[in-house]
Amino acid sequence: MLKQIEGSRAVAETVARCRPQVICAYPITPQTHIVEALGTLVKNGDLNSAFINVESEFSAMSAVIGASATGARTYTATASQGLLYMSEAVYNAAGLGLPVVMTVANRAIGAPINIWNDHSDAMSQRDAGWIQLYAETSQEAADLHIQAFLLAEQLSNPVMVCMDGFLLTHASERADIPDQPEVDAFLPAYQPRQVLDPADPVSIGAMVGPEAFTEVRYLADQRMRQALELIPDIAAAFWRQFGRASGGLVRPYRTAGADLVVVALGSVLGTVKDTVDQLRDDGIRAGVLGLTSFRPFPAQAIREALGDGHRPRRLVVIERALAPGSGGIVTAELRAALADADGRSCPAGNPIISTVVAGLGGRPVTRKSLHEMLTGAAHGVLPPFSYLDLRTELAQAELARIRATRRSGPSAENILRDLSATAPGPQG
Amino acid sequence: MDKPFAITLDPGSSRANHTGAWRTERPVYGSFLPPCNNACPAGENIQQWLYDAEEGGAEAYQAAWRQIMADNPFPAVMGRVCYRPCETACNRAQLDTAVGINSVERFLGDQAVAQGWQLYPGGTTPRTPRCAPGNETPVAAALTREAGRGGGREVLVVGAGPSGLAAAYHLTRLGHAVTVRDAGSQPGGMMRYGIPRYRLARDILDAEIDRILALGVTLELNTTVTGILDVLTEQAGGHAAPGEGFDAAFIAVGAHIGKRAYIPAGDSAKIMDAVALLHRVEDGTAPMLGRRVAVYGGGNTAMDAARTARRLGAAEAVVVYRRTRDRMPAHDIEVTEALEEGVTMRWLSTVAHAEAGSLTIEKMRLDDSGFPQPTGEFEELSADCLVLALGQDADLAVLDGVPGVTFSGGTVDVGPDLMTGHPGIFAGGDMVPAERTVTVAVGHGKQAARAIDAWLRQASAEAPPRRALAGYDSLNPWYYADAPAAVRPKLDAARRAGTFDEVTGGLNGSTALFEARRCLSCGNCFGCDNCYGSCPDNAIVKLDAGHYVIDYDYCKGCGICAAECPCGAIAMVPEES
Amino acid sequence: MASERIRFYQTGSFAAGNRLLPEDMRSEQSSAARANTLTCGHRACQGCGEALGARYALDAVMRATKGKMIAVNATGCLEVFSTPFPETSWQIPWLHSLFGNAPAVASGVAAALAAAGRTDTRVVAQGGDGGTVDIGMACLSGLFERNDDVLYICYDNQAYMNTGVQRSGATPPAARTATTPAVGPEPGNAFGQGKNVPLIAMAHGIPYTATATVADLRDLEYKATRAMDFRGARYLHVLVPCPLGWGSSPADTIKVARLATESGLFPVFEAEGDQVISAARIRHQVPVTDYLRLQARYAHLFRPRERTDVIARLQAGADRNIARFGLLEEPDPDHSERVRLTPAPVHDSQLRR
Amino acid sequence: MFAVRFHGRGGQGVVTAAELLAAAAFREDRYAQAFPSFGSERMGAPVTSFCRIDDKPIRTREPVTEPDALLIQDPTLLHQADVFAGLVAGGYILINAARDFTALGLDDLAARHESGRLLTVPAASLAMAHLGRPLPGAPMLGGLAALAGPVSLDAVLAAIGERFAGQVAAGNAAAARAAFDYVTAERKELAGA
Repeated sequence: MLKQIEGSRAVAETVARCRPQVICAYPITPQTHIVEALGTLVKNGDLNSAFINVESEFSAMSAVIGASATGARTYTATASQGLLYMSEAVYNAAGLGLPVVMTVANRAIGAPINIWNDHSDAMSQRDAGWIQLYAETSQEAADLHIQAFLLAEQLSNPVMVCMDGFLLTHASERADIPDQPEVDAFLPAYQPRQVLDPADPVSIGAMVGPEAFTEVRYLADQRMRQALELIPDIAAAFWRQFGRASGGLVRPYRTAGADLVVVALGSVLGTVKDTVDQLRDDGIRAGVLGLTSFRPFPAQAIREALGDGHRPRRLVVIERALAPGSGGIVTAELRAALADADGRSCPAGNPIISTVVAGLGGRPVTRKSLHEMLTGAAHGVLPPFSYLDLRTELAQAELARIRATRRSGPSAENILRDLSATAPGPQG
Repeated sequence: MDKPFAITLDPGSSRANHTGAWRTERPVYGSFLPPCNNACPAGENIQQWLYDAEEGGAEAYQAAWRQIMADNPFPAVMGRVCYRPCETACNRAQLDTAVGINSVERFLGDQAVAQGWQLYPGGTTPRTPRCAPGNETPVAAALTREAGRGGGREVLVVGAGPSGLAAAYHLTRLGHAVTVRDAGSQPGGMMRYGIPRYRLARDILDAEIDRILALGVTLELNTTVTGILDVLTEQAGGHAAPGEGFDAAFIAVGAHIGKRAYIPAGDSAKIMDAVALLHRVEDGTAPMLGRRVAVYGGGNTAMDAARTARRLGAAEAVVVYRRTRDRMPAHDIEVTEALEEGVTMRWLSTVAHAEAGSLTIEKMRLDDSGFPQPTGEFEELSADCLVLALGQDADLAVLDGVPGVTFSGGTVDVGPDLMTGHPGIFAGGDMVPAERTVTVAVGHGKQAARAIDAWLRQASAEAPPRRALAGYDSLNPWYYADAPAAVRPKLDAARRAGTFDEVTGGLNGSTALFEARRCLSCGNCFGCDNCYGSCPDNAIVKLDAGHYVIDYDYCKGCGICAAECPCGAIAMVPEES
Repeated sequence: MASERIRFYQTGSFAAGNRLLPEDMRSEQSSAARANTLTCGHRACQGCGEALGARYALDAVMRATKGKMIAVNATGCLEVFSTPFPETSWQIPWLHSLFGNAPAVASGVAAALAAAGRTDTRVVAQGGDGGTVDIGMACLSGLFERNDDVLYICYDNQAYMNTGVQRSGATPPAARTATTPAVGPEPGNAFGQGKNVPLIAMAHGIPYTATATVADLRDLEYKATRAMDFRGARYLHVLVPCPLGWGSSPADTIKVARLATESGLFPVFEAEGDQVISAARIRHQVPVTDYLRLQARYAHLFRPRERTDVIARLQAGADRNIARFGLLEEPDPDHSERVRLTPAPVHDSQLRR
Repeated sequence: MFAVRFHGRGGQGVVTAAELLAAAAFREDRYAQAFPSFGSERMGAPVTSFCRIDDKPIRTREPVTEPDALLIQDPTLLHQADVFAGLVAGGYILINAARDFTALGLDDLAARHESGRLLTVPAASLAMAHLGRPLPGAPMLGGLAALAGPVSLDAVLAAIGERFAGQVAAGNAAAARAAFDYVTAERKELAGA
C-alpha cells in the first residue's frame, strides 16, 4: 500500500510482514523508531512474535542467536556504539551460520560522541561474515528486508540492512508497503539448516582447532560467493513480484559512455544523481555507480557496470566513513576490484581514482559542494584524497594549539569553543 | 539434518576418544575382611548374613539364617549366650554404637525355630560373589561338595556339648556318618548344665539340637566312652573289629569338674560346688540352700550360681571374690545383671573358714603386681551355704594311655588342626587350651570337622588366604545415616528373682531389620551405586543393582570411586608400565 | 510411616543409590537408564568436579522434563573439554555461543520455543563462575529481571581454570591463583567484599534460587528437579572443585566439596523469591583448616608458618554463614534428608507460573 | 519543487507540521519529503524541520538551504538564529504572531519584501481557541495554504484527519481553517491597500 510514511515506520511495517518469530531490541538513536513501531505491532496483536526488551545490544544479538538456532526467524536493529557493543556476537552469528536479519541505522562512532549519520559503524563490521546491503531510499530500505530474510535463510548466513540514520530513518517519504499475501508468496516459511531439537540432538558451536578452522573460514567465503549469484536473482524475483527495482549488487546511473563516474553507497546517491544531472547539463559526461551490496563486494558486477571496453577516465569514490591512516575503505576495495578475476588490469587502462570523504557525523552533503568538487574532478584538479566541506580553519587552529602547548586539552571541546565564537554551522 | 561443517556435531561422538590412556592407577573392586567376621570364634560370615537380612521379610531372613547355619548350627543359642566379640570389633562403634549383631542373630535363630525352617530339602547355597570372587568361606565351598555322601566315612564324636554337636553337624554335611556319645542323659553339655534357663530357654536349645539330629546324626546318651582305641579302626591307629570301628574321633567332653580348694570347715558346714548346683537345678533336683548363700569365685559360673540361688529363694546371695571388680573374669554384662537382681559382692575377700551358718572372711589387698595378699584382718559373714565357683577341670580319662597323646595344665595338647598326638583322634572345646565359651567351642567343632574331613581324604584342610582387614579408616562414613542401636527389652529386675524366665528378650521384626540395616558392610560392596554415580567419566557400567563393570577405555584413574565408596570396597592399583 | 524411617536409617542412606529403596526414590545417577547428558570421552581433567556437576544437574533435569531439554553453554572448561571438533560429549541439543552471553542466548531459545508453542521443552543455560559472576553478569541480571523461563546453572570452581587459573570474582580470599600469586606480605587473593550471586539472584525476586555441591548428589538432584517445578528464571549455583586449580587430589574432588559445606564456607540452601526456605544442616562440623589443608592454593597459609590471622578471618566467614543460614540448627522434619530424595517429575500442567 | 523550512521550539510540533505538509502533498498525488534538522532536541530548544514538494520523485537529501517558504512558529526566534537565511527571492514568510511587523521589529524586512508574501497569523491563539492548546502547527499549515498554496486547504485538512483522531483532529482542522480564512482576509486587505 502506497503511503507517505517515515522511513523507520516503513521498515517496521515491512519487517512485520516478514513474520519474524523473535525480535530483540535495545534502544539507540537513530534506530529507536523502528523497534518502537515493531514493539507496538506486537503489543497490539498485529504481529504474532516474541518481542524481548533486552538489557544491551550484546544481549540483543545473543538472544537472536539463541532464537535462530532454535528454528525461529529472528530480527534485531541497532546502530553505532550499539553495533560495536554487540560486535563479538555479530561475528558469532555469522560463524554459526545463523540467518539473522538486522537493520543498522547508520551512525557515526565516538569519541567524540555523535548521533548523526555516516557509515563508520557498518564499515567496522565489514569482515564479520555478514552480508551488507545499503539502502538508497526508504522504499529500498523496506524492500531490502524482505529480500534479506530470503537471502539469509537460503544461505544460512546473517544479513545486515544498512540505512542512513535520520536521512532515511527519520524522513517522511512516499513508500509502498507490500501487502501480507504478496510477502508470503515471496518469502516462504523458514526451514532451518540446523536446529536445537530434543528429537534430534546436536551440539552447535564446537571448538575447532587448526585442523579444520581454515576450512570453516573457506566455507564462509564460499557462502559469500554464492550470495553474489543469489542477490541479483532475488532482486529480479522481487521485481517480478512487486514491480519495483530494489536491491541487487550495484545500481548504475548514466554510466554509459561516462568519463567521470561517482561511486557511493546509501542515501547520498540521491543527491549525487541530482548533481550528476546538473553536470550533464554543464556538458560534463558524468555518471553514478551505486553499490547496494558491499559484502559480498561485487567486483565482477562493478567491472561490468563500468564497461569492459570503454572505461571512465575518472572515478570519484564518496566515502561515508574514514579509515584513519589509510583513507578510503570503499576506494581500496574498488581499486582491487577493477583488476579482472585473474588480477589483470583492464586493457583499456585503469581510471584515475579520487577519494572524497564526505558527510561524517551528519555533515550535510550538498549538491553545491558536490557540484564544485566534481567539476574540479572533471577538470583534473581534484586531489587523490580530499574531504568535502572540511572546515580547515577549525582544524588548523587546533593543530596550532597542539603545537603551541603540551596541555592543549581535548580537541573536540576546543573546536566547539571556536565554533561558538564564529558563525553557526551548516545546519544553522 | 545437513549440518554446518565442524561447527555442529553429532551427539555422543566423543565415545571415539578413549581417555583410559590417561590412567596411571586403576580402580579395582575388592573384598576385604570385615572386623566382625574376623573376630567371630565360630567364623561366621556375619556381614553376609546381615546383608541378606537387610532386605527384610521371611525370604531374606531365611537366606540370612542359612548363611549363619553354614558356619554355626546354633543361631538362637548364640543370640543368647555369645559374648559378642564381633560387636566389640564392629567399626560402627566408632561412628555411634556397634551393630547389635547378636540381637539380630537371635532374631533370625528364633524365626527359624518358630517357622521350623529345616536345612533339607534345599540345603544352604554358597554365597555368590557380588563384585569379585574369593568371598566364599571354606565351609561354603565344602558344602558344594555335599552332593555325593558316597565318600562318607564313620566318625565318632565324644561329648554332645556345643563343640561335639557342631562337629557332628559339619561332618554330617560333609558327607560322613557321625555317632555322638555322651555320658549325660540329655544332649547339650554346658549349654544345658552350665548355662541357666534364664539365659538360655530350653525349648530353643532343644529345637536347635533336634535340627542337628534331624540331619541323621546318631546320638547315644548315658554312654561313657572308655578305651577309645578299641572303637577306632586300624587306619585310625585303633584296633576295633573289622568293619565295626570308626575312622576318626573328635573328643569334646568339656570341663565340668568343679575345682575344689581346701577350706577349713566345721562338720556341719554346708559346701557345694557351682557346677553341681547348676546341673542339679537342670535335673530338677535343686538342693536346699537356705536364706543366705555365699558364692566363692569371680567367673561367669559364680554369677550363674549366685543368680540361680536368688531364683531358688535365697534372700541374700553374696559373691566373695579375692580381687576387685575390674579384675573379675566374669563378663561385665553378667555382673551387671547379677547386681540388678540383688546379688551383692564382697571384693578383696577370701573364705578363711566355714561354719554352719557363717563364714570367716579374710580381707585382702592387691600388691603392686595386682596379686591379692592377705592382710590378716578377718570378719564374719553369715551364710547358710557356701557355693564354690573356682573354675572347672576337664575329665581327661577318655584319653588316658592313648599313645602319642600329651597333656599340659589339665588340657589336651592339639595342633592347629585340633588333632591330638594320636593320628585320627581330634579334640576341642573346653578340654583344649582356649577361652572356654560356647562360641569358641562351636568354632572348634567346625574347625575339627574340616580337619577330620581333610585327614580322612588324606588332604590338608585348605586354609583360605586371609583377606586384608577392612579397618575403620578404609570407610567413608559420611554416607551412613546416624542410627543409634536398637536395644533389646529386658525382664524387669524386680520380677526376675522369682522366675527362670529369660531375662533378655528378642527384637521384633522392625527393630531387628533396623539393626541389620545399621551394618556398614565394611570392605564389601553393598550396591549403593556411589562408584557408578560419582565417576566424572561415566566409566562405570551398572549391570544391575550391585553389579558393576569398570570400562577401562574411559576410566582416567582419578580415584573418586575409591574415595567415595562408603565401605572401602574399591582399591586403586598402579598400572603396569 | 515406620517403614519409611527404617528405609531411611540404613546402610548408605546418603549414597547415590540404595538397593533397598524403590526405583523412584533412588537418585537419577544410580539409574542404569540415566540420560548421561554428558557422556564419556570428554577431555576434562582427572577428577573434574565440573564434569560431575554438569551430568548430575542435567541428568536430573532430563528426568524432570522427560527428555525435553535444550542446553546453552557459556565458553569455558565445560564447553572446551566437551566439544573439541570433531567430537562432542553431549547427548542433548546443545548450543555454545560466547563467554558472556549464555543467559541472553537462553532467553532467545526460550522465546523461540514460546513463539512456536513448544513450552514443554525447557531451557537450561550453564556456565562457569567466570561466565556467570563476571563477564556474564549483565546478561544474567537481564534474564532474571525479565523472568524468562530459563534455569541458569553456575558451576563454580572459583577461578578462570580454562585459561590457566586466573582470579575471578568468585575466587575466595587468600586463595592462590596465577594472577593472585602466593607471594608478598599478603599472599593469595585479597579480602574483598565478594560477589554472592545467589543472593543477587534472590534480590531479583526470581521464583527459585538454590546452591548445591557435588558432594551431596541427592540434594543437587532434588534442587535441579525442584527448579523445573517453576516457570520463569531460576538459578542454581553448584560448587565444583577443580583439582588443577585448587591443587587438590583428583580423588578428593567430592571430599573437598563436602568439607566446604561441613565447614560452613559454602552454605547450601534454597530460596523462593527473596526468602530462604531451607538450608542443608551441617552433619559433622569441621574447622576451615580441614578444608584448606587439602588444597595447594592455600598451602601458604600453613607454610612456612601457619597464618593463624588469615585462617581466623576465613573461619569468621564460615561462622557468619553458619549463623546467617542456621547451618547448625536441628533440621526441621519437613526438610529432613528424606525430603531430599528426588521427587518424581511434575507435569507441565502442575507447574507454577 | 517547493521547499519549506519550519522554525520553532521543541514541543511545538515543528517536525509534525513538516510531515503533515508532506502528507497533504501526497494527498494531491505529488511527491514530498519531510525531515527534521536531526538532533537530540529538547523541550524549548530551537528546532528546524524541512519539507520538499515536487511533481517528480525527490532524490536529494540535503537540508533545505534555499527555502521557498519559511514557517516561523515562534516569534521569539526572530532575533536569535538567522531564520531568514537563504530564503529565495520572492519567497514566502509566515510568522506565528498576533502583533504586526513594527511590533515585531521587522519593518526593515517588511520594506525589503514583496507585499503580501510576508504575513503574521495568530496561530497559537487560534489553536488555543479551537484545540485548547497553543500548538501552532496545523493553523500555520492552513495559513500557508492560503499564503502560498503549495497544497490546498482540503489536502491539509485531510492530512490532519489522517494523522489525528476525534477532538484533536477536529480542533486542529478548525484552527487550520480559521488560519486559512485569516490569511486569505489579510491578503485581500493588502491587495486592496
